[in-house]
Amino acid sequence: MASYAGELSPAVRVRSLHRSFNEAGGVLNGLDLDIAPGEFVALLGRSGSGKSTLLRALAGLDRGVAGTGRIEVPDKVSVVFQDSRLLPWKRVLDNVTLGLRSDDAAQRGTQALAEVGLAGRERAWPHELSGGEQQRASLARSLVRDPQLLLADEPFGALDALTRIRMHTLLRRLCEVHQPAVLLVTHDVDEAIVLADRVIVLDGGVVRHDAHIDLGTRRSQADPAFARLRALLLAELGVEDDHDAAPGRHADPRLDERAAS
Amino acid sequence: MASYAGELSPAVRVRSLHRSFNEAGGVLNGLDLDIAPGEFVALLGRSGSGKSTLLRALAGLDRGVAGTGRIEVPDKVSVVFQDSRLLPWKRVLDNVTLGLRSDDAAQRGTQALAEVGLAGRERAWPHELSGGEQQRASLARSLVRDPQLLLADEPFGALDALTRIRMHTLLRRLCEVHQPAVLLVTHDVDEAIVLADRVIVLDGGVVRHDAHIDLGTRRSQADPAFARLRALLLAELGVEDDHDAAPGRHADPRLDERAAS
Amino acid sequence: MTTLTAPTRPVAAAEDVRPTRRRLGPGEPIRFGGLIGIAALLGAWVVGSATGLLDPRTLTEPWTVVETAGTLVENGRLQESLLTSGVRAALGLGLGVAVGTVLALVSGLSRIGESLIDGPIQVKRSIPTLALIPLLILWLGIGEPMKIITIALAVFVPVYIHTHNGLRTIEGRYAELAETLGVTRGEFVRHVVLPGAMPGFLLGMRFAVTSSLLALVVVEVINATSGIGHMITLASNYGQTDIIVVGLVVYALLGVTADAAVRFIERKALSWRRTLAS
Amino acid sequence: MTTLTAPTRPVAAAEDVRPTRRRLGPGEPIRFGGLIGIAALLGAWVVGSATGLLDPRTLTEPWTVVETAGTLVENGRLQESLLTSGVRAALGLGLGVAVGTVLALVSGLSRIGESLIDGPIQVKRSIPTLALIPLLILWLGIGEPMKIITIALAVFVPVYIHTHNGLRTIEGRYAELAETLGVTRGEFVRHVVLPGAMPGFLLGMRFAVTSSLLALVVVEVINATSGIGHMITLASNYGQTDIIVVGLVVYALLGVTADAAVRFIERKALSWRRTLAS
Amino acid sequence: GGAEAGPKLALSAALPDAPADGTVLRVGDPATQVALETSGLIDELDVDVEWANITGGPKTLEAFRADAIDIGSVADIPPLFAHWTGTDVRIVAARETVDPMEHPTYELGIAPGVDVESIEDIEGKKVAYSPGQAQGALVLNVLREAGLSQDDVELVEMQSVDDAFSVALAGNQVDVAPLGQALVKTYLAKYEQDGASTIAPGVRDDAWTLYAPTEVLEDADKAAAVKEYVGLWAQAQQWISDHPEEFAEAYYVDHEGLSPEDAQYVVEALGEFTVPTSWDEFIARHQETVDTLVEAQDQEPLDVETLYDRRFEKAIAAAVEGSQ
Ligand SMILES: Nc1ncnc2c1ncn2[C@@H]1O[C@H](COP(=O)(O)OP(=O)(O)OP(=O)(O)O)[C@@H](O)[C@H]1O
Ligand SMILES: Nc1ncnc2c1ncn2[C@@H]1O[C@H](COP(=O)(O)OP(=O)(O)OP(=O)(O)O)[C@@H](O)[C@H]1O
Ligand SMILES: [Mg+2]
Ligand SMILES: [Mg+2]
Repeated sequence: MASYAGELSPAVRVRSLHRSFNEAGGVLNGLDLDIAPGEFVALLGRSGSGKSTLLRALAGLDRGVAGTGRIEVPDKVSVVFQDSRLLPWKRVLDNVTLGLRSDDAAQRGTQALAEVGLAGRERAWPHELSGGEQQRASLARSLVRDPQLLLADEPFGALDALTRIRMHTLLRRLCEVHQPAVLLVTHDVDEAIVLADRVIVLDGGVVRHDAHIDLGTRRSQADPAFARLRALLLAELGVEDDHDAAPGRHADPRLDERAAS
Repeated sequence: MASYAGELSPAVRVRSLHRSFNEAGGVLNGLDLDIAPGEFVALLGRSGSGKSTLLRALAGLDRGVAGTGRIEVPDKVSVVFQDSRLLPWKRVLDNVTLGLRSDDAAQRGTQALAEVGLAGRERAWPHELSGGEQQRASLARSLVRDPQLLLADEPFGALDALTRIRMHTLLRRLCEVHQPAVLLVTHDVDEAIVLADRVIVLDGGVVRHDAHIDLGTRRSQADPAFARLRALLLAELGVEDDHDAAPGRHADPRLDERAAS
Repeated sequence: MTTLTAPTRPVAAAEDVRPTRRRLGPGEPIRFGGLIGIAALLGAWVVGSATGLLDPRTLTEPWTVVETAGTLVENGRLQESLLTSGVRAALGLGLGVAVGTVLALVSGLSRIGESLIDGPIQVKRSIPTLALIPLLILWLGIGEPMKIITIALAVFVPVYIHTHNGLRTIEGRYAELAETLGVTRGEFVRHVVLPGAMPGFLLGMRFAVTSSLLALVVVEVINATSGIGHMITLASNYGQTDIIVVGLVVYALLGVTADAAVRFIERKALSWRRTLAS
Repeated sequence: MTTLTAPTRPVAAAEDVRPTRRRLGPGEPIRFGGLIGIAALLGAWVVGSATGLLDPRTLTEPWTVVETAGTLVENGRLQESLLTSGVRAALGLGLGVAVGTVLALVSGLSRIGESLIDGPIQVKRSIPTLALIPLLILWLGIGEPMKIITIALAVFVPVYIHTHNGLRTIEGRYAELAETLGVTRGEFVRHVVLPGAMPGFLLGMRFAVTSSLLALVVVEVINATSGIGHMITLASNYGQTDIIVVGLVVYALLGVTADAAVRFIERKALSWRRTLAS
Repeated sequence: GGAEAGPKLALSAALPDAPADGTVLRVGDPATQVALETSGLIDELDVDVEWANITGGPKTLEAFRADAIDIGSVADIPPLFAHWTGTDVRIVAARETVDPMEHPTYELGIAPGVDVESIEDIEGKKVAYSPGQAQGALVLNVLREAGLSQDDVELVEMQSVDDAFSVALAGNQVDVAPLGQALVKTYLAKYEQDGASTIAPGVRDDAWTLYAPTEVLEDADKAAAVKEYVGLWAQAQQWISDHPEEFAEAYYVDHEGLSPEDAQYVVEALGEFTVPTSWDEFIARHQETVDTLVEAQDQEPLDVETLYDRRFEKAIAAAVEGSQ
């Protein structure tokens, strides 16, 4: 599962991408990014750092947003939105198969739903699903269409540990079969390291850190390399102490205002 | 920060709570739960296990749902919803101060926003916030009103590591000052152990596991007791191996259908 | 299984104690609640007439209305009128709804379509239908086609406006989603636009059905020999208050029934919504 | 700061290459697009009249209309009519909107209110306004109050229905939220219900403004000596097509302007929405 | 309909005897239609007639303009307004009442509690006035007859749509309003107990005409058909006068939906009709109305003679004499 970056012409090529929502300041400030075909990139970044903005730009969904830059992406792009964005007027299966034009669409949709643990819920309305179930339905919708580029915005955020591991398994398996380029936003550093070929950290509107992961296929948290990478990435994200302290337990003063844009 | 359970009459008392959405089967099946005043309880459970259903029952928001049981809660209950549920037609500050009747409501709202890292965003529309920012705004809305019971449904799900730690700090500080009973849903076992006085695991519609945490105020992941508790809780959630393996990396067959309800 | 010996506690009278919270939404629908107001109206009419508060010369007494209706049924005029008007209204409604929906789609989905269609429709709806009749007579004569098209013209406006508005207020994120799913324009219309605009369309239908009935009064003034509108017009020519009131009662019945039917469809077709009402 | 020596590449003509994706929404609004269709309509009228396709006895030629309008302005009749009608329509509109909104709130927020109010309103709207006029004359006379109340009766129906519908289709989760925030009923109405029902209310207003204008034709038949509706009615009695058409043009102008005004307010007041249109 | 025009015919040329085959005459005259059908006279009609259920000034004029009918049946006012507003029409038949002062078409309704016993008493009263309608002209004629000017009364402008006038009277919104005989019965039945009354207008208001757009008369086939029709129309009016019961039953009860008593009342109130074989007096009286309107409403002066196509006077005379 080596990275293909540089070997082939990249699946995604982004050059000096600027995006801003108001005069005050840009969200993306000259970002460059290449993703090779079949490469799995995890995107870390603080809340409000512009991860979703980048994904929307790659998906071509930011027509109204001011900005410049050059973006090249494959034709077949699939997006898992941060909100699960199921059409409320369609039952779950119809949401998953929407726009699928193959004859066995329903069958594939049912199978995809079973894979994300929603067997038997095909005819449920979206509002009848729990938060995590909605997220999985939306994941199934993306996976069922074999994209060349998968843009996933925190697709596992609302999942418990076990379900999350299952979804990891599923995603890796599908990636092995169909080899899409993947850009996956996550807040879980462990998840990023476990899943990705490469982890990038977005900060200040550019890629501040870009780490290839060479831990082999069996990645254990016990592995010192894993722990080092983890500490490094957390440091990039501003967390020095890594959960060792329960910070609330010492009389910590007011938060600094850094997270405020 | 010892648990008050049993010392005072409980803030929350739930007896044989049943809830079901259809004839097929109940989501909650005779759940019993007491939460002492000022106690901080973390609620773990698989996706679709009924955590939100329980919170909605405690909040009195499930009028239409079939079920029986006895629920006693304090008067002032505040809810952080799984979706952040900001009113789209109100600016962020107005969302936070909605229903606050004190004279300095705007000031308190502004301060709460600053505390969650949204200083300067008071006049933004909800749709202009990133996912994590929305979640923090919704947290600010709950915290600003000093409830006797705080029901929080994955309030930190969309936050990065640093922001999450800050929010932990904030929440603990407010809890120390106002001493509300807290029931917090999370998928992050570490978070549960770090924050809570007590961790409960919901499974099969009842409280399957109920663990008081006696790790003192400084809780380190390095502490063997911490690691033991963590392994125990993960086992309760069905995760035996604890991230040691990247499960997708071995050719794992189809997921079992257990997660499908 | 067990024999009854003494009255015991009913099985599983499980307690159901929930936190009481001030309900802010409207709460559970009252079964047949809609009829209460109408019954009250009817009651006021009966009482008002019986006590003489309502001058029967202004508003005929209910019993006289029933009597007159009986006579009209006996001599067949009422049924005939209902049939004629019903066919006219239905044809006009069908035509108007079809045209209104198609125009709303064209104008809602393309800015060029909108800039061509929307203005003239706003002009049309600002102009009293009565004033258009001479033109319609000129172009379509005084026969049935003119009548049906006039009804359709009254009907298509609310259908157009509501469907267009419903369509335009579909949440933008669903269009985004559709774009990322690579659906065709046809699929977009079928799976996103039409269901998303359905609430608007159905609200439009509520106005459309009553418009089609109300338009009868206007069109059946011209070269009609039967129909509810004709019956009312004729009766008011001769000051036959009782027949007028029969006509109005029929109107009320038809209107309320049609509205209730559309709302029933609304409830069924929009069961996916979680609103204040549900 | 820098002195211009030779024409260089314009500063920062930074490239902006974005993935092209089939646009499924309607796209950017065309500036003054709404006028294109109206201009086309006007063009058709001019051409039709000039070529004789439109019989001037049925639809007066535009130039004659301009001439007639000129005469009417000169002798002051048009201004006077506009003023009289404007005041009437505005008063009726104000009254109707107030009543419609209050009724919609009462009926939308309480099932008891609904069961009492909703039925009678459905009955009212199924009945032709014309048929109510005799009753209104008997109860209110033939003076201004009758006219204004008749207009208000025409106006309040769309306001009621749309506001009620808008209110009932507010997402239930916002009511839930409000319940957990412990807001009072008044705050709930002010902060959740009114803004949430605003889209519906404003759609209702689009119908209300035209209804108030259209109602003029009905009320100004009775005991009026000036007003646009009176002018049209009188002219159609005399068969003065040119004056009728002037009246209709005025109607179209007023209607389209009022509608555009409401839509402008809509865009401003509902700027928080992210819809297909935005 | 009027698709294929027949040969052109000058308005002064003699009327052709018979229309070409296939000529269809579109007639808006339901009362005559009923009379012809009930009496069986319809069998004598050689031309094809397409009946339209259209009467009254505004509607017939609208239909003329839209070329939807060829001939309409109205009082004496609509042809004047047609002329004044630019639609070229000709009167092709005239009818009056045998005893017009005893059988006026309209009565003056007096509101409950208002003391008006003769037309002179309307001085200072509120009078419903609908300019442009026959009722409006009647009010002007009454004022003239009573020797009053418009300033001597309070004219309340309102349209006589449906029963608006009787409602306005009942609500004491106006003191005096002209009511057609069909409304008089119901008005008195309802409000006589409160002191409502009616008085005769004291002027003739019995003029009734058939009129047609000039183009129709310039079409030789249509003109011939009209000639045919007015002849039979005259007989139908005679039949109506001779068979009031049958006409009341057939028209007012079956066609218009009145109760038999009301129908009887209306027919009796309207009295017997006669179709004059000479129009001189009819035209003279019409001219008087015209002059009143010209003065009161600022209309363009008109020699009403020019609106009459007197070729049909002879045709009618021939038909009436022939049938007797
Ligand atoms: N439509 C908008 N108008 C104005 N500002 C916006 C808009 N969308 C996003 N922003 C701002 O741009 C910044 C980046 O937003 P973005 O959604 O990309 O963050 P993110 O990295 O995805 O954060 P999160 O992890 O919280 O989802 C945020 O500060 C946000 O407030
Ligand atoms: N309105 C509803 N109608 C039918 N089924 C429902 C409804 N709401 C929830 N459910 C079902 O009840 C079960 C419990 O839902 P709940 O939302 O409580 O799960 P949860 O524990 O909060 O899960 P998550 O962690 O994914 O949010 C789920 O299987 C869900 O599909
Ligand atoms: Mg985001
Ligand atoms: Mg949940």
